[in-house]
Amino acid sequence: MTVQTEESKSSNEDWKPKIIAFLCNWCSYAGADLAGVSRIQYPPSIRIVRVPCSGRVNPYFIIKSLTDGWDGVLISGCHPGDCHYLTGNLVARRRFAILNELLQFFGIEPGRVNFMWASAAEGERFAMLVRKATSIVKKLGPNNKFEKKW
Amino acid sequence: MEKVGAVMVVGAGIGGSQTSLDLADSGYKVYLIESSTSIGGVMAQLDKTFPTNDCAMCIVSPKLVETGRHQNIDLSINCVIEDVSGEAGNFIVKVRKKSLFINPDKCTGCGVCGRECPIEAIDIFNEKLAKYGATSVKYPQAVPLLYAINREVCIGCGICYGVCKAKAVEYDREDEVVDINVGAVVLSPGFDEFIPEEANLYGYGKYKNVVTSIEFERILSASGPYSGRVLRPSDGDIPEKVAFLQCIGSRDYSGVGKPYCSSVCCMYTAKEAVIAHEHMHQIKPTIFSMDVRAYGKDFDKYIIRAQKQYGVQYIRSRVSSIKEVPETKDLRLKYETQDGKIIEEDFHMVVLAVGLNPPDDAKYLAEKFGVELNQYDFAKTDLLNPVQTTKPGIFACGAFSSPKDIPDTVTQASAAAGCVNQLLYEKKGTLITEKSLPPEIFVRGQPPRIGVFICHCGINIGGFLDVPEVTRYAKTLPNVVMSDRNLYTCSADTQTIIKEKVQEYNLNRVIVASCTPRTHEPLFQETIREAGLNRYLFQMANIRDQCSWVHMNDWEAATNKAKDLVRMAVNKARQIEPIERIKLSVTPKALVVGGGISGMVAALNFASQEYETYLVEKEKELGGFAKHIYHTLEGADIQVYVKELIDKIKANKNIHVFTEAQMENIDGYIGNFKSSVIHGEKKERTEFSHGVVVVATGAKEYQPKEFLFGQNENVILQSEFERLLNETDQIKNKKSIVMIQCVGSRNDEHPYCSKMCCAEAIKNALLAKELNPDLEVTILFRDIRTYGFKEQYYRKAREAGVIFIQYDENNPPKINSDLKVEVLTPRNDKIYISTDWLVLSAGIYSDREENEELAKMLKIPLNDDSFFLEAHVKLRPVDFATEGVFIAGIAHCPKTIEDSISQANAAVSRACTILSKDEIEAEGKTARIDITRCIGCGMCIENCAYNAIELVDDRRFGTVASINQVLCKGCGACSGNCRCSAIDILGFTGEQIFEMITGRI
Amino acid sequence: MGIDTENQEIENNIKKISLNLFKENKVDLIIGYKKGTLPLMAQPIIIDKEEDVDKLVWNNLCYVNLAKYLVPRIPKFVDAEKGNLRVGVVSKGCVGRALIHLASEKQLNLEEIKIIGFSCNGVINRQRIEQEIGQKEIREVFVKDDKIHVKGKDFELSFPYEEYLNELCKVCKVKSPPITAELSDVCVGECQEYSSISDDFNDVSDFELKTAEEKWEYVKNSLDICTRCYACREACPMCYCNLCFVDQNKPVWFGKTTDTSDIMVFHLIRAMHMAGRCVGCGACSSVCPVGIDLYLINRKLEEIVKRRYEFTSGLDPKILPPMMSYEMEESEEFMLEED
Amino acid sequence: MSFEPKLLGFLCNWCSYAGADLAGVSRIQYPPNMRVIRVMCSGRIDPKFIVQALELGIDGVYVMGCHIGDCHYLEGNYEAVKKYEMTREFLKLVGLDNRIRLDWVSASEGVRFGEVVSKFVNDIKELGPSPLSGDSPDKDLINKVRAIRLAAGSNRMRALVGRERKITEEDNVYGEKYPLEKYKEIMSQAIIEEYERHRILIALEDESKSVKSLASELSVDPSIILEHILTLKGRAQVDFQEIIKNTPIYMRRE
Repeated sequence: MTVQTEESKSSNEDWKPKIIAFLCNWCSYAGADLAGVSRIQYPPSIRIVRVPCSGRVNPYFIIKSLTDGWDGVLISGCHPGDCHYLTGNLVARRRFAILNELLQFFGIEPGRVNFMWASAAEGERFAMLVRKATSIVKKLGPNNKFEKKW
Repeated sequence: MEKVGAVMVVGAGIGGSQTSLDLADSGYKVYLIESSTSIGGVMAQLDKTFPTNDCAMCIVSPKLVETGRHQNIDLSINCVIEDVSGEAGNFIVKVRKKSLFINPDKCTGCGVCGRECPIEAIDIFNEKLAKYGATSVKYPQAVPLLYAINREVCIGCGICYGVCKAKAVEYDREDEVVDINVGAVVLSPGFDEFIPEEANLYGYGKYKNVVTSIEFERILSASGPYSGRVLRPSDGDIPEKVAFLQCIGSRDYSGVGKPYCSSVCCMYTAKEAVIAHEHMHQIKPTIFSMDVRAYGKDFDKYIIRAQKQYGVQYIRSRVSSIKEVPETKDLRLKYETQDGKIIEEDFHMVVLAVGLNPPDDAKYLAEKFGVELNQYDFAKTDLLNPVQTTKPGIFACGAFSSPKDIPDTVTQASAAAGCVNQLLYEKKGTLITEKSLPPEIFVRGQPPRIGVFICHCGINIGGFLDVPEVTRYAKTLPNVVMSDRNLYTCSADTQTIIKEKVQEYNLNRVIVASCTPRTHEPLFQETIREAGLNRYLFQMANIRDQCSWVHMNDWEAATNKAKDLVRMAVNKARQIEPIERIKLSVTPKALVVGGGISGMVAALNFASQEYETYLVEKEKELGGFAKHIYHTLEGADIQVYVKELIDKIKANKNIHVFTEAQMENIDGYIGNFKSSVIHGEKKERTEFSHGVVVVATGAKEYQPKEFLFGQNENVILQSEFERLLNETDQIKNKKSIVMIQCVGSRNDEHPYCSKMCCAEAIKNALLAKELNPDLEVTILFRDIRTYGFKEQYYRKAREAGVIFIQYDENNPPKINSDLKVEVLTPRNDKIYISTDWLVLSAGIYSDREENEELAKMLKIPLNDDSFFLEAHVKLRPVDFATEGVFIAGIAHCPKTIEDSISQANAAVSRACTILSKDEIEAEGKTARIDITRCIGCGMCIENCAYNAIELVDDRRFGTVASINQVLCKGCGACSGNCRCSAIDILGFTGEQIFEMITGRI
Repeated sequence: MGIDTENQEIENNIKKISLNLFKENKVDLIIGYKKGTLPLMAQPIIIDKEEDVDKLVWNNLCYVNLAKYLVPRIPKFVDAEKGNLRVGVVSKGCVGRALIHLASEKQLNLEEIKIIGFSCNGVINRQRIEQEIGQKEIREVFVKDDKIHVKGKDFELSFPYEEYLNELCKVCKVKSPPITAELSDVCVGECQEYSSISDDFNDVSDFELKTAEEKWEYVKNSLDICTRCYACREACPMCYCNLCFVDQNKPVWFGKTTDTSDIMVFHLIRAMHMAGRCVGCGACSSVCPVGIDLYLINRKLEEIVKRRYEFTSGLDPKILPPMMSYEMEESEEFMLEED
Repeated sequence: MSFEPKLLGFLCNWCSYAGADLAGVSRIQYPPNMRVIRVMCSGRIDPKFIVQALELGIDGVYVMGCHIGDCHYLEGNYEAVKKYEMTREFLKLVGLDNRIRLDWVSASEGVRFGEVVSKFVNDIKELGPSPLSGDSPDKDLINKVRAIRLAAGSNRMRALVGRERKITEEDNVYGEKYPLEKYKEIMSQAIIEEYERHRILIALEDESKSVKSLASELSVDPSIILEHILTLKGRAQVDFQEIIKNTPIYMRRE
């Protein structure tokens, strides 16, 4: 298990949050590529995991990411109606809505886990939202709620 | 002359691409010839598309990428047709492939030359709103992603040669002229929009804030120059009041524009207004239009939603003049409202909905291919087969034959492919080469031996992060036996290096850390397959588009991120398993449900390709809805046509006709359907198997409840009126006829337009006037929707003296017992017209009970107007989400007879992509169920959009879910919700993603 | 009239219905409650002949959700010749809801079930009474005119009935088993048609006023003593997976230790699995050996799906539970948007 | 006391510097206003050097090289001419073009060196002090000259001026001579564009602004400012910040 030493985490201003991003292959992953092609700069805080559809993202991935020491989780899919698999994102939206409420009910700060839509043509929107998510997580500070005592 | 099993498709817009894919999937060699430097045509320029507001790029780029790399499609860009000879079945076409001055085999599309070029040329793709280098790519997601040098603006300074590390720039590269031998040609060069510049119409070209609709499309586009923010070109502010002017260059008899209607401007203008408001809520769009021609499926609902939800305001009037207010650069519009007041109103921006002209090279292509053009310089096509040009063996699809929207273009594209099938079906599969691949090495059970190839991509990666350090780091990861770096991993020579390394280190997993898998994964998968490894033993880490390019000025962070991404890829690679693609047999027979025109055309097309076809018709005889129609507006004789079709079907040995028949049930799936039908008075039962299904069950004519229909025998329907005109001469002694449009359409019960009633009304009015010149004919209408070339008949009717009065939907005309019609005109004064016959233009409606039964059997959905719901409005208009089932005719939505014929041919072509193969390969990365964990709760079934899962009883584990690998698309919506993680998606299994989340050293 | 007379009346009613179910051979066996061997609990019993009918009992200690006995983890009631046996289930409101919800998840076939319904007057919060009495041995418990009387060797205490009910029973809106048009023959006894339920959930909204830190602390402290014995999982009718996510090993998603983070994760995921499925019977809290009360979490589960999707579990087998359905337009207020 | 201009001279080592030495050896007197920087060849002079000198308040800059054909490095002075012409066109935008001069002085022309230097000093005297000299030069002009310096140094201009001679006099990569006037047109168009773009970048340095406020500050038509903003956004040098009452505000990206 990863017990990250104290000082590497908490020195605040230059601390860079580490966010895992689950991007749907057809829209959001393509949007991230377009941000690259148009050289739109955004903070190097996210690590992208490609999934076939936002519908594939199981709550286990999200909660495992939080417990494993990632400081934030970002899930992005196609706008409703654009989904390559017709309804994958609609199924995902309902699951995220319920999961998000439960996470906050248990006391996980709002903004730790973020859900968004980004289409294949919205490179700039993707970069803007990554910037926003990074700044939110930066304000929340390192995610040490799930640190194991032993 | 010997027929050739190859086809040339001229023009690679959405139409050309769809035709090529259909033909290539059906086993023909396709030569796709594109005049510009990238495929995608006008659709690639669009931001969103009506009526679903889908993002155009999201839905078209997967299709373009597929066209770009399809094994049977030989794509050549920047070409000109030089000469054509030969006849149907065997043409020889001389094509000049103009040089791009860049070697397509070497260019990796990295874009360094475009950025360093000192010249700034006008970017035509972005409609002159932006600039790009003399060396440029048409748009960032272009397919093929090749840079080209634009010779007119290039000063020949040689800088691009200097910066190009792939040494792809060759200034002395010659044009290539090649003779291509094909059996048929499909012309799909698209259209060019009307440019109001010459006539300085409405100040375009003079006033900065007057833009055309295609320019506004680029302004709206998120990947456009304004990145999706609606700004005024004069000062970059956000315009609050935006005016849209319809019919610019269309329905124009002054000789400046074109007399026909361009069919699509009403809809794209509504969409642009909606999307503008959606982007910037302060924008209040106002549309100045004559008729609003929203005739297609779900179009009327779109217009109503635009008004209600997005605050779009429609003003029914033509703007007379536009003046620019000098200081603010706003625009003062002068127009007259319906009740006669003259109004001057200032707007911040004006968008001209420009019409569609024939492509600039229409005359050139027509002359080369020997096809005739009609009076408007569009391709002349057969009245009853809109894709057949005047020359046999040469077909036309899309806007080249008449202005049309994307769904109709895609339908016609498949229809053209359907007609080519009929011509060249014997030669199917003769010219395509199956690649010979070495046997796959058995890797299951071996410990993972991973090879990592890190890419410099010239300076695109190497210039912004420490590639050698990442390579060193990769070597230290567990199970990695070899890692090295190369300048361009996707170049041809590096492919051979990869194959050598696979042999040398006997790798069983390969990782490439370079650019995006969306475009390059198939290329590398093919390479490792040629080295004997299963395609899926491959993983990519995107360290360019999602790392080096977006963290250009943070060397250290980019390097660390690249290391993380490579490690995550290695962790996932350890968990990958080889995946076999399931192969499925195909029964080369077809079932057509419904014996109207669509059903008969489809059955005949199947039969002419020697596919055994079963045609099931509910009534006693064939003919369907069109039985009581005599002519079309354009004059084609339907009675003769229907009789011919019926005789041909009866004479054709390949077609088994079942009349008075009802489908008992249809089960099985694509390629392997088993069905039974109850037919004849004696209710006999016949069973048969088939590979595909075409649904052509048609629809019904609306029987009005209003306007005293049924109580007064002088109140008749258009169909009855047409019979009286053609078979009796009662019209001679009639003095006045009144027609009422939109009876039973565009109301709450049927909120859609039935598309054909305006044409029927005008046809009958012209015929009545012809038979009895001094007859008084009055048509009471809400919108006259004679789109496309039908506009000329609307003008003919007015010239013949037919009176058109517009009525408002909230107070429709009233009729009393002695046939006196009272109507309130737009200037709200009441007038009374006495009439001998009151003719009602009744629409088309679909019966839910009848459709529901078939829909259940085939697991296909109905929309809320009870018409069948196709897989995708834009890009798969004749397919259903359930594979192997296709739709044709008015069962899909109300349409004219020629549209139904096109859709029938299109359905056959789509079906042939399945029937032409003796076995089809299912998608590899599908779902897989672990039945020891499954508890049969049915959650996954509800989440699956493709009905690929069903509950079965297992001897040991009780009711468990089971997945039909053929129908499963691998989206994972089922696995996302599965509580006991019983479902996994091959290629994205829980373990693989677990490793990517946690594997941290 | 007093609680005990109510109980008596309910009990007689149950016996009468069960008797003629056997007489008319409508069921092969009946699941109900019988007097518990320990004073503070009633035990489930499965009877298959008329003679045992009078063993059935109803007092306010029947916390077990009898629907649990019909889900496959425990072998189904199958007879060699007769095939699936027809089962009568003594059903208070939440047991009825559980049966209907399990039917919507295709776990049981309502044709084989007879819901012996009655209007439940609540279940005692035995954990609270035990804690307040402390380590003394309880000999006898009975309810008499709105008071719970607890007798031990050398003490006798009484607790006000309304106050010492299960927390969930206090706010219960579905006292008798729900019934819809198609279910009319399935339900015998007293059932009720619920179109939709009105509940202000202000207990949930009060809790949600707290800050994230306070919530985390509160939930952590209340769950910290969990020993991961999974009694709650075994008592819950909705937990019928062959292999629970905590026992899976390819991959081992979450830790099995009693470290705070593992405990929080277990309850978070279990809650996620219960969203739109929990019928609020309180069995999980009643069986917990260390006395954790999941009341607030269960209330939140009902609140989410009620507010967002107008759904309450277990009212109509035809309506799909929330995780199985979706609409094109839904509230997206939680999504990240450009500002 | 009368105005004494401060001048700067770039002298090429082989000819003009030797000419200056000869003037010294032959005791030829000329006004002491010019400070000399020796460079190996007049071709070495980068337009940035000239503009930077003016930016710092120097009243005049003199570039001297060998006569055409004498250049020790054969073509150095050819390049100097092209770069000088570009610099002049840039400076014309702010009216400082008459403060720079280019001349050829061979190693044997000691006398001529004295004459041309004194003539330059007198001409500058007539012109008067540079508006940028003195302790409080006009801030707007400073920014304009700074914009010129950055624009003259940009990749695009260096590419265009660097290849001009080869393409217009010998042949371009296609083996054709590119017509000079057309090339000049492209050059002047590029000069204006890069100048305006760099003025925008400088204007945005201290504070984010809207297109309209930039247009009034730089007195350039707003539609052109918008085009420049979009190109700069494409180069990731400028970015969108927010919208205030229908007017987007743009900020500088480093």
